[in-house]
Amino acid sequence: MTSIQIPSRIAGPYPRSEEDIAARVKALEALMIEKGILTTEAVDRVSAIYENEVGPQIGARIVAKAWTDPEFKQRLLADATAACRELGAGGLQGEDMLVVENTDTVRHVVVCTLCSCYPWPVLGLPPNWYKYPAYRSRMVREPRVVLREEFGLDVPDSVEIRVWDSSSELRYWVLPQRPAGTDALGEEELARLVTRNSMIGVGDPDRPAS
Amino acid sequence: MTSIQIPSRIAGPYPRSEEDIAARVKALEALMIEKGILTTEAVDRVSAIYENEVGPQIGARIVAKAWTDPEFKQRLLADATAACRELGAGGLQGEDMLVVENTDTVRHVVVCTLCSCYPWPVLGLPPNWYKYPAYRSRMVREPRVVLREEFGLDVPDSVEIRVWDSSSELRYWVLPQRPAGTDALGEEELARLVTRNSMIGVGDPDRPAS
Amino acid sequence: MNGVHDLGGTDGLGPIDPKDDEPAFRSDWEKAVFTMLPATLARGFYNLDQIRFGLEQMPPGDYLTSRYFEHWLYTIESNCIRTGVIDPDELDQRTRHYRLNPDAALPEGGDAAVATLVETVCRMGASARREIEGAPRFSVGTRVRVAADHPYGHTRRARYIRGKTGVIDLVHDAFVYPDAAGNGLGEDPAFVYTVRFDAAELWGPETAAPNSSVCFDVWEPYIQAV
Amino acid sequence: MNGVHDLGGTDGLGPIDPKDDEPAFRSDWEKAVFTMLPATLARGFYNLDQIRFGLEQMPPGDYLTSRYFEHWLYTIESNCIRTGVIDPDELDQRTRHYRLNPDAALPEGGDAAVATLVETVCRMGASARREIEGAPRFSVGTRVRVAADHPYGHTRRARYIRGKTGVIDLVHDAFVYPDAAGNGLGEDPAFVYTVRFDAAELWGPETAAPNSSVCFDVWEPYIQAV
Repeated sequence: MTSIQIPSRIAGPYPRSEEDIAARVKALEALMIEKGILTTEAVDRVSAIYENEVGPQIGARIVAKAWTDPEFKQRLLADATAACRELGAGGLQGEDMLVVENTDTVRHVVVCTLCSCYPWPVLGLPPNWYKYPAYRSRMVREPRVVLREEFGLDVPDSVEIRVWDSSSELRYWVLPQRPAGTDALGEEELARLVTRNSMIGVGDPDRPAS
Repeated sequence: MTSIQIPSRIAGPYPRSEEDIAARVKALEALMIEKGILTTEAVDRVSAIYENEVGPQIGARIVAKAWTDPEFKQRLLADATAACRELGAGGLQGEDMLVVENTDTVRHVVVCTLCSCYPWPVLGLPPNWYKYPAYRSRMVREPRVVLREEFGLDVPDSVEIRVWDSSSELRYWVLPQRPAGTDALGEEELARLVTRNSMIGVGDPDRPAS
Repeated sequence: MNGVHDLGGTDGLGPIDPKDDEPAFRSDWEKAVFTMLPATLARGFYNLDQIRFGLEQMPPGDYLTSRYFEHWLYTIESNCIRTGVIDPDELDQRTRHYRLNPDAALPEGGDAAVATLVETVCRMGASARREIEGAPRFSVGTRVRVAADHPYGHTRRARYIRGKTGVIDLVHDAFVYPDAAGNGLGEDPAFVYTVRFDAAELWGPETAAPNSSVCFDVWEPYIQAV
Repeated sequence: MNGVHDLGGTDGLGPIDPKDDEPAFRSDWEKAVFTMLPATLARGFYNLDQIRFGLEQMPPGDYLTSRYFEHWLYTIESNCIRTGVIDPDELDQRTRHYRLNPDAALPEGGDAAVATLVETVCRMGASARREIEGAPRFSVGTRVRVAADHPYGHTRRARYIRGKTGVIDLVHDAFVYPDAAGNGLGEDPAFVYTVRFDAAELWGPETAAPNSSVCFDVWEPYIQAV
């Protein structure tokens, strides 16, 4: 009485407990170290980059600059990769970026239905919900329901929703609209209003404290 | 535009261990008994039908009759449900049956990609492989590969393969070709050559012992 | 709904590994679950299409990895709860009881008529064939295309035939329409046709098996003449 | 391949339940797995499209229920075994060792250049953009239909856009073609286009969200003008 056997190319059953996985990874790591492919220093340095350095605060800074510098905004929309490089942002999974601009009539939202492509250099590593099946399956099929019920964003039918499925190596992200009542704020204060979700397209920037 | 909510009708995680499942089923059974929907006698009698009485030997008898009685064969191909009733075969999941006949130029094979529909009254309950994802997914997409690699049946490209996906309440099953060298055999001997797989279409009848 | 249950043409599910001589049931619980289906159908708590829709709503990871009668348990349980036949709290409570006392007896007795009714359902069945007014709109040989849209509810329009063109091979009587009955909208019977699709139409000429086709049964509302 | 990874428009996957403030990594093993990707890509054992194809070949039930970095582990491991970088028996043996001795140390030392190389890959990336001869065949505004066939290998043609018609919104440079690179057939770069599909074209007018569309990037061989 076996349940459905699904084959894997990997010898033995696929490990699932935390301890099994940790042992498997450690074994793989050890073999890669012995073969000169990996070092523990590499693991420390790479993970530190995405833990401490690269994250949505980088995208937020770029958005804030675009809100305050019309010429930069023009460059950002024309060639996001080059404009981001001006501010020192770029790298793996952001080699070719495109920024799409929300307006009064169009809202953009980004998904990757086939895997979990995401512009790491400006948004950091994606949150789990972005990577898991529910978001990937539903966002292209029922964007208004997802935005309303899952993200609390009620987009009126008069506003077009354009969903960007990141199926190629182009990495899309969203330039949200500048919130009202922020005329007096400088770039740094504006950047603090820009949320990760607003650059994925599933949220709005925060409003300024009144 | 409503999303389909997976019913979290079932409290807690879905039970998976044999003991958990058995307890769940026993609880459901107990409640149904108390409500007058079920009795243990009903369970015994129904399971006995499909354990001891209804099975592929019924279909085999019908096939053997069709091989030996041209008029019956004609009736079977014209209205399988009525012809099976002549031999006392019929019931749940065989209310409306159709028999498709293998010839030198066409081979038929039956699958149900959407669930596991199967002509119970003539073939019994389906084997596990018929119900599990691999057969259901592959038979419509790569019938020749499946027949050759999984069932050892090498169908030449000159013979058409027609796959019947049981998507409606019509229950299809296959009248295989009578094996060569069986002219001397009577109906009962012939019936012993007819395998379940040959009536699903994934096998040939056995050959007579020489 | 576009569920993982809709397996036609999905890749990656592995070998089939057919076995002979499997028992009809592998445990007592499978017998009980099996019998619950005719028993509850006989009482009209729900219909067979609702049972299928219940199967389709099983969490996809479970659907692909659990055994057949676990699927049945899932849909019988969720349908019984949905229709108020079973109280979920009572079920949980009773489950805990039997989990702690696996050998505790089932309630005794019950009406002898129940076994007779359930046995009769198995032996007689209940056809979904219905008499309707009017004649089938299409005839054998007509080329038809299957609607390509994606309903949320229960449907028997598999994804792999949506938008595809085939030829009507058989014209049947009218049958209960699953897109109505499975969604609690009455029987709304419609004529059924067997449409034959060339493998190349379904999968493209490069990967299609040579000289092969798929016969798929559709209800009249699924198709348009082309 | 038609895998369950191809999730666009699949129903039944449940709520999204977005959380804020998740850590980049939840455990040390996630950090190690994450670093293995740039480390092995830098060495050219396989390419990113082969990594994706490896993800797609994860057993479907596991794919739908395991965590993101388990997917990475699966594809890195299977690609390393496929390309002979790692010996599967050695890996099993070493796994048993660390399972029994979870605190046993990793091998020490190694070339300091490794960390620098891997860090450089992360900071610089490696574009899949390529210079090719010739000009794009299609231009902005052209109506195109996506090929409807079902290849067995790696492809970025999601099932929900196959056979569907849309309008080219953006014309990009040429990029490595995943249907070649992911299947070990070289880079074969081709022009990429963003095609915009009306929601009603994708899902049918009854269930499509009003006033909405999906922008999907296709490589030139995926499309034909209509």
